[in-house]
Amino acid sequence: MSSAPQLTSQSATKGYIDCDNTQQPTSGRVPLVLNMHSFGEVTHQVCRVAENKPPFAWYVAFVISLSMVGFLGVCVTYLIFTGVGVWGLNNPVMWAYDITNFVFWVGIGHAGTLISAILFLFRQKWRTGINRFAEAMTIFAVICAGLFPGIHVGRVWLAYWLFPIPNSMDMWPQFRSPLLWDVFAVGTYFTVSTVFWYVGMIPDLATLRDRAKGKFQQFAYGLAAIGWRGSMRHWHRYEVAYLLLAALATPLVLSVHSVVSFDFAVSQVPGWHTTIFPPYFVAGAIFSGFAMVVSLAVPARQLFGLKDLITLRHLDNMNKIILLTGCMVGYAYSMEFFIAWYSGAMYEKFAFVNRAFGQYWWAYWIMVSCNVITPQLFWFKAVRTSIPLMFILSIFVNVGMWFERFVIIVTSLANDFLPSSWGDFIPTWVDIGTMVGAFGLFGVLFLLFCRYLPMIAIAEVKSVMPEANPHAHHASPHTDHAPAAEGSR
Amino acid sequence: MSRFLFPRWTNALLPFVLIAGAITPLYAAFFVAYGLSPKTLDVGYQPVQPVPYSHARHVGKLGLDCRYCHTTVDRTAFAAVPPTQTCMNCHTQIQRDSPKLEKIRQSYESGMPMEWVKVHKLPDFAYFNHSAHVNRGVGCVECHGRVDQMEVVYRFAPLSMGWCLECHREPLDRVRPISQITNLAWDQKTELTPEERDSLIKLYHINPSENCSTCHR
Amino acid sequence: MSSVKNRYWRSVEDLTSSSEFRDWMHREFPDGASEHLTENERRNFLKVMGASFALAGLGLAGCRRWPETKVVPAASQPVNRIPGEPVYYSTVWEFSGFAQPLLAKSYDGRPIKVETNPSHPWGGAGVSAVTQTQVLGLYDPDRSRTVLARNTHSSYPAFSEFFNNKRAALRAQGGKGLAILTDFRSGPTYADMIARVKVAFPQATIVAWEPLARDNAILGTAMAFDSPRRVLPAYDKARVIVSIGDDFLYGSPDAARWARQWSVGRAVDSVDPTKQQIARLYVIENGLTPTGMSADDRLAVRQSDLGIVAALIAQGVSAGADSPALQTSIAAIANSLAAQSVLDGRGKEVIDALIADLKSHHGTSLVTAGVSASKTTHAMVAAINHALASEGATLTYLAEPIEASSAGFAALCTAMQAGSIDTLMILGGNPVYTAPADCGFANALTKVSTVIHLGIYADETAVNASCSWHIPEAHYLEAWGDARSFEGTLAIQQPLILPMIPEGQGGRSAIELLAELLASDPVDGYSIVRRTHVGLSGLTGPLFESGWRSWLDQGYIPATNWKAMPTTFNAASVAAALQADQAVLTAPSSLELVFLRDMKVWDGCFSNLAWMQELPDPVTKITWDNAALMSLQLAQTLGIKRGDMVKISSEGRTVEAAAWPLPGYSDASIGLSLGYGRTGPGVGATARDAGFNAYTIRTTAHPDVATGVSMTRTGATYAIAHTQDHGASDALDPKVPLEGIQERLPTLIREASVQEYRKHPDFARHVTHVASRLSLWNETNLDGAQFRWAMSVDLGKCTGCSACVTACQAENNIPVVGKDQVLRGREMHWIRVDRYFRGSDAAKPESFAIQPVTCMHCENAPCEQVCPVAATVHDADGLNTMVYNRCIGTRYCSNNCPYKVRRFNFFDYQRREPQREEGLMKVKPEYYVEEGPDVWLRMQFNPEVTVRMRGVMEKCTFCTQRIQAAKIKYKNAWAKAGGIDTGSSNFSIPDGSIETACQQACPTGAIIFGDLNVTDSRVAKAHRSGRSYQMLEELNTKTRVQYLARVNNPATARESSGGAAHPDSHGHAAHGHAEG
Amino acid sequence: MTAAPRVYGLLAEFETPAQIMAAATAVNTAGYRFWDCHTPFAVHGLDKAMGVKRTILPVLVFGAGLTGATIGFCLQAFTNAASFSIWALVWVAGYPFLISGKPLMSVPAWVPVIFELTILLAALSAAGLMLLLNGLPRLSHPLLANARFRRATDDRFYVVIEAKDPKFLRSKTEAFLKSLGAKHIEIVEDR
Repeated sequence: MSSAPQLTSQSATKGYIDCDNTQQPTSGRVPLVLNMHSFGEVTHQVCRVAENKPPFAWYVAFVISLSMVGFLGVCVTYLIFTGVGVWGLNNPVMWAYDITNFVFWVGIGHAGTLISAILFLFRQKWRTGINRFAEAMTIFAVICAGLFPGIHVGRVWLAYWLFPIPNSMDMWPQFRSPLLWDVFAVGTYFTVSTVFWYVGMIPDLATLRDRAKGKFQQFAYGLAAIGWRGSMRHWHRYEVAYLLLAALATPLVLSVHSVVSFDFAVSQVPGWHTTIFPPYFVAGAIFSGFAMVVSLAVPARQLFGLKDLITLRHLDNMNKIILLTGCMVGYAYSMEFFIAWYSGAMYEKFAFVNRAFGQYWWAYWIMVSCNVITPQLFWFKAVRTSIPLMFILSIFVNVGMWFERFVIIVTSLANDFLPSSWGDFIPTWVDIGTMVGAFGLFGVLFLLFCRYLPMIAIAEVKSVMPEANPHAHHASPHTDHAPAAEGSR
Repeated sequence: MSRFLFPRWTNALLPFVLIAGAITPLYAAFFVAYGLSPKTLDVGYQPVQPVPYSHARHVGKLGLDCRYCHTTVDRTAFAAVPPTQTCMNCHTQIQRDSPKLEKIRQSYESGMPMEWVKVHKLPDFAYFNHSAHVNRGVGCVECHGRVDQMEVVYRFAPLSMGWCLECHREPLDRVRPISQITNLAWDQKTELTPEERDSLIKLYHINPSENCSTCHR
Repeated sequence: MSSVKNRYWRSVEDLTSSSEFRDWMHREFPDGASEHLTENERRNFLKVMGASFALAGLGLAGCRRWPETKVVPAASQPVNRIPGEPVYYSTVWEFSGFAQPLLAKSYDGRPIKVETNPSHPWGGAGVSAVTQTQVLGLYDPDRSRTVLARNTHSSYPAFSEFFNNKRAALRAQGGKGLAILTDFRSGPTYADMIARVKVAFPQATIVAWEPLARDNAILGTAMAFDSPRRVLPAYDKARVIVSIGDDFLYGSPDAARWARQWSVGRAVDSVDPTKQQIARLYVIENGLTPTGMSADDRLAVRQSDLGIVAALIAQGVSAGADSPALQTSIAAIANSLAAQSVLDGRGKEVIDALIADLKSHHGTSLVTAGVSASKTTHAMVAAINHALASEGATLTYLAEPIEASSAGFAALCTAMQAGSIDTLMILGGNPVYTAPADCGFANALTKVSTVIHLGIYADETAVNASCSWHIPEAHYLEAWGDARSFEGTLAIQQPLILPMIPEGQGGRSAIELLAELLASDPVDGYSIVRRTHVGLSGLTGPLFESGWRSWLDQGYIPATNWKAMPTTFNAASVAAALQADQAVLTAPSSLELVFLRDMKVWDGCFSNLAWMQELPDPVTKITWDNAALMSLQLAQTLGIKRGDMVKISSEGRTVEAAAWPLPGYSDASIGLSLGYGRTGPGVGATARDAGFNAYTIRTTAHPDVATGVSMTRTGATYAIAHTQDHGASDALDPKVPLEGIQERLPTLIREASVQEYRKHPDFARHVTHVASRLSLWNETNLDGAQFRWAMSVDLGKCTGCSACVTACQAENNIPVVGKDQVLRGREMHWIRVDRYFRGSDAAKPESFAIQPVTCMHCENAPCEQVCPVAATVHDADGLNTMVYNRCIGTRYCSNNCPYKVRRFNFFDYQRREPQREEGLMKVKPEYYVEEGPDVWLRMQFNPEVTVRMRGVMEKCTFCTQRIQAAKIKYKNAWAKAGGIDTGSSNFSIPDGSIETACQQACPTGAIIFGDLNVTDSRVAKAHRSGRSYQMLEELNTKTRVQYLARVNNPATARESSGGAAHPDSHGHAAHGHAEG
Repeated sequence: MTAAPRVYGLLAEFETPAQIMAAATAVNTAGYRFWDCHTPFAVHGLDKAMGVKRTILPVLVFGAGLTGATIGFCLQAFTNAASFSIWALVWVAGYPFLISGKPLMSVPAWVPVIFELTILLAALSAAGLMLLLNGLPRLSHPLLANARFRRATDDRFYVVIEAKDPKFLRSKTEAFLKSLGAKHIEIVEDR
């Protein structure tokens, strides 16, 4: 451990005080794995989560989440059997919680692929500690997101008309519609994210397979690992494919929320019809996505004893990104106002003034305080490295980002062109139930993931450990033989 | 303790599993495209009618014109199903005691209408107008087939939207002079040259619409 | 060939007379009509009913391999019937004694819609909303369907038996103790029957009474002349119209007719611009009415002060110049202390201008008083009109056939209380609910041993414990009769369908019941009516038959209108009356309660008609309730907010109602409409609990306005479902939404004074800045189309009466959603009438704006682009089509519609009954399995229009079914005539032969529909007008619906004059032209 | 070819990345062709040391992306702008909708779908072709039956020389591997 900085001696798995590895050491590399000295320990640390009985808290969380899913089932069944009127929607507010939740979850679904793909391309090694479950979070969030456009349509049973399937009516989707772009963008995003996630997980599934004790586990993990043997010839293509996937996922991740923002930007509703939306939405998505990662990572590392792998440095880095994207979002908010004023367009101007001072002023100011004001605390390192504070702030950001979507959708629709048709939106219990239920669905999926799948990219973490360097000038203390292998380059 | 190991034959099985996986979406599309099509489901529907009225005999052998019974076909949207009265125009003279006509006679005497089983049914949201077609050179046979050869009437055409559009997009092969509208045996493809058919299209100003509002209101 | 000119409705007379027709009708309703209809049979009813394919419109259920369906042709085809083709019949509906000439449209035996009868001298002026709605009344599932004996089911034979005995007893006493209480009926057949009753029962008491009568007008004219007169105004001839509390554009049975007349004088483009101005309308009223909103100058004063205003005007125009007595008594009122405080500065200015106008328009001015204005006001108005030489020029006096009725009714009540009435026949009406509170009618009823009630509904009167018999009444579309319109023209009321009520359960008309009373032959309405007309016409045999045929064909009997009745103005009588009433007229100001006439439910008799309940009030935009209307200032003083329950007390009686502050109200006046607040047994599901019952506080002495009332908050609140004014409350800064509205109003609704208009005839085109229309692409999609359908809406003619809304509802199978859904903002009307108040002071709006809004059929429709499944696309003729069966319900189109005219089926509204209560869980389990609301209601459906299921968007289609019908009709005719060989390369549709439902119903002709490709079509001309503009033109939606800007003719200056305030500053160079 | 047909190959275990690197270089230099390294993670540079040629995967993925773009364009052009028929499971024709006054060929509006299909096909082919080229999935493999080999996904590094290699001679190869410093060597049976 040549480069370990001023570490405390406490083991993160036992104590509550985190090792501070956030300082850039004057020499050497930043340790991204603490208190572990061998590959085997990393393997064990991650796999034991899946192999042992989960902590009690897991069961509590699971039961709560499951009952929320049950309620979601009730709400959705009621919705589908009765009609979307069970939501508080009306003319003019034809979209409200449904699309708010959709955009919210799509936004959450951005951090995973972003961490995986963009940080991978930028060679940010700290991604390895968090990418796996950030990706999982992405997929589950996209599932939650996909639920809403699916159930929000008036005739769910005909939603397959959104796909260009040859049919006896000779009818096709209408490809000028941003909603159809959504179908393709979110569908592609979900598919590619899942593929990316799964491809990344294959070696780790093989690890689980090889460690599995029970026959069923051996079968199940064996099936999932599709016979991965760690062959270097496979690794070669694997790495190329992974790089390609990262390179493809990067524009994809930027495109998805751009396309989601087109749902609004392409329309002519004042407050929606804005060219700033694509970058603004992407920044917001990253913002909320990272906040969600923090919200999940903080309890997860605590619960499953992964503090040595998800270290304060990881969290600190994420908080910095939250701060950065929070500022971008704040810039976007002010820019919207400026452009609305500068445009001189009556309806546009009104839409924004009305957001801040009209009937939904409270939603607007919740949004501003949660998304712009409170994240400013992350300028302070003490806040960035304080587990409770960052947890609270990340929850704030999630709340704020939900309200951002609510503000954009509902305030714009409620007061658009003709004052005669102004309206307001009052949610019903089904609205709230569906929203809460989606969180439950997310929770169930995430808890199952934590329980049964490798939460941390074992192989990748190993590859960023100092021991993984075949050209290192030090010998591993665990090897009695140190061939001075010369690198080819 | 022995481990679970996949047997060797699973390796041979896998390609098939993968191919099946790849085909599934294609199959689903095929299922929607063909399996759910009226072409598959509805063509050939041949319900039993309360009275064994034979179009083959009345139209094919006796040469009744379609419009003798379906009187409103060239005037209104609906080709009216004839009232019992129409049957009795002849059957008070002919086959007065045929047991097959018992129900007709009952209806005539009681005034209670006959309940025929519908063969050609469009969904309620599709508004087809017979008069607009028969006055513009689209013969009965195009949609109803050779009714003059049907002992019991069956569904000849799918009557699906795609099928309607086929003709609306390419009417050339389906027009005929109005004089031959009800002549089911007359085939415009053998009787007329494409040029002649084209001139018919001009004559009737046939400009079949693909507008939604043409059929859906 | 215009459809309205061409009489293609036919008489059914020849059919009805034949036994064949009778037989056919019975076959049409197998085991119905003559027997009973059980619940299950009713479900099958329609199936069998639909001879041929009549129900093509029902349900969107589309699945393959249909369940087996039956085709049921009629056993023998009736003459003139083509299955699936509508037939029109002329008929009339009598509304409070005034015949409304109609053409009823029948589909396979089901009347589904009424239009005005354009060939009738009193027709051709659209159809008001309430008249349209009577069709729904025919199929009202809450209609009384059985004879009730003491509120238990009985049968008509049982009643006949009882009646036979009763008749004998009554005859023996010469009719002593018999009283007949009827509503107003104008027909000679009815008069004839009453005359026969008087002969047979000489001592019988016969009272014609309705709660909403015109007593004041009758008594007032009786003062001014020697006998009561009916004032027949000619608004079209007047250049200056002064309405003293007269809501003539909306608030009377014949409002459509008056509105049409008024609109003639407002036709700004058809008068010579160099000489004439449009007619000027002054309105002085206590509340706010469509007439007030259409006024050029309007004043709000208390209803009780209208007499003072009339006196001021009378004084100003020197009424009674030749009668010092009259002058003195007028002056006494006009100069009284009370008169000093009636008018504020602006009020004086308006009255002065008004007087000056009247003075300079002798013979071309018209002053009218509202039905609720006091009789002395009516007398003064007669004096004013006399002074202005209006008679014969702008108004005609006719004989008044209806007597003032409230005294008669009070006397009847007294007689009942005294026990001198033994048998009471109530023919129509619901006096238990509508009688003045001081009459104690329900109590009086207990003193009558036999009460026979004939009514459409088993209402409060029918189920009253004292009511011996209730007979279901035949609907006007079910029964023969005759009636006179306002000016006297006589028309036959021709039924289109046999009574829905089985014969053994009643289904009788009033004349039939009177015939039963007389036990005379004949007893069927058809024969009775014919007998009358044989007598009236003096014709017999074939001559009569041909006359009868033509009367039915054209829908009226020619030359039966009343002739003008010359008058002698009796100044002395007026002077005496004024003197007598001076104290009342000049009573010190106090809080008053005005009993408003609601044109949706009238006296309450239409309150079970769901279309009416759901129709937003033209002024308040309230649905499903009434409310205590008051000025903002009054509400503020008393600490009352919108929706607060208030208790209004007068003379010891109270009513609780929800408060609704309304801009434009006069400050010491509360308005509460009658006809609501029906609760308890005998009230249909739709009417039940709707609003607040003002009858509880209405007395014989004060039927129109109660003064000296008090109002307090009860502390409770009430949710009122209204369709406008959402989304501006709860703002952090209330000024933001309010100023936002005021800022955009001038661009949405453009208007100018007539002077400005003459100076800048194209002012409407230069209100908004429209960026250069350089498109990113070639907008050639719609080039080369044979038709370019378009609509023009003249804001200068629209009164906001909402007839279009109901007509559209009837034509297009638009569901009623219920109060709960309206509260949630989910009303389904395809056309709505927007109402705005303009001005900086919310309490005292300077002017009002009314704007009907429906789908604009934008050429660059924003909705189309965002639909992912192409459920809304354009057709070549420029219609923005909405394909319900393709719609999956993403609702994106509605979000992207700047005009918010799309309506979404949040629930299966056609299957779900309208619900009053809030609460989403109120979905009954049956909802999931049952076919829907009562099959009766579904019989009203227009089979030409798809009935939409839940989850799909819908909107105005420009009545595409009518366009298609016309296209097919004209193209068939052209093709049959030889196609291209006819010499014309293609068929054409004459301008005016397609009318949309809203256009057809519009009383003032504000809506014009047609083809822009025809350069001289009315719509093309309208679009070329300088007044024509597109709403939200700056969005480059290229709307096919354009508005004609309103041109006002105010006498007094307003603070701002709206959109065209500064036409000069809008140079052509800086702004793109609206139309290239 | 003296090896028994039931022998799959020889398994040599190493403990560190550096050791396997050296071993791989040596095996490659020795001219073996059917051999492989198995590591718990991708050891940087090991593929080079083994003499693995650069995969053609990127080229294939590029092709797939282009296909996706083409499909995206043609799909939209056909369904929304064309009215001729093609056979796609059944005979279908496009439907030239009149939308918002826009031209039938609204290419700018098609960009998102073209883009998404490009990414979708490229990504799916990247993953799918990678697995295909790797001969995966392959659930049954002699090495997976080897108990010792299970640490290949944990913390050990293996060189496996297959029996079918022409240079494979059990004793000689075993000795060779031993000389490379293998901690453990054993025969892998081909079950």
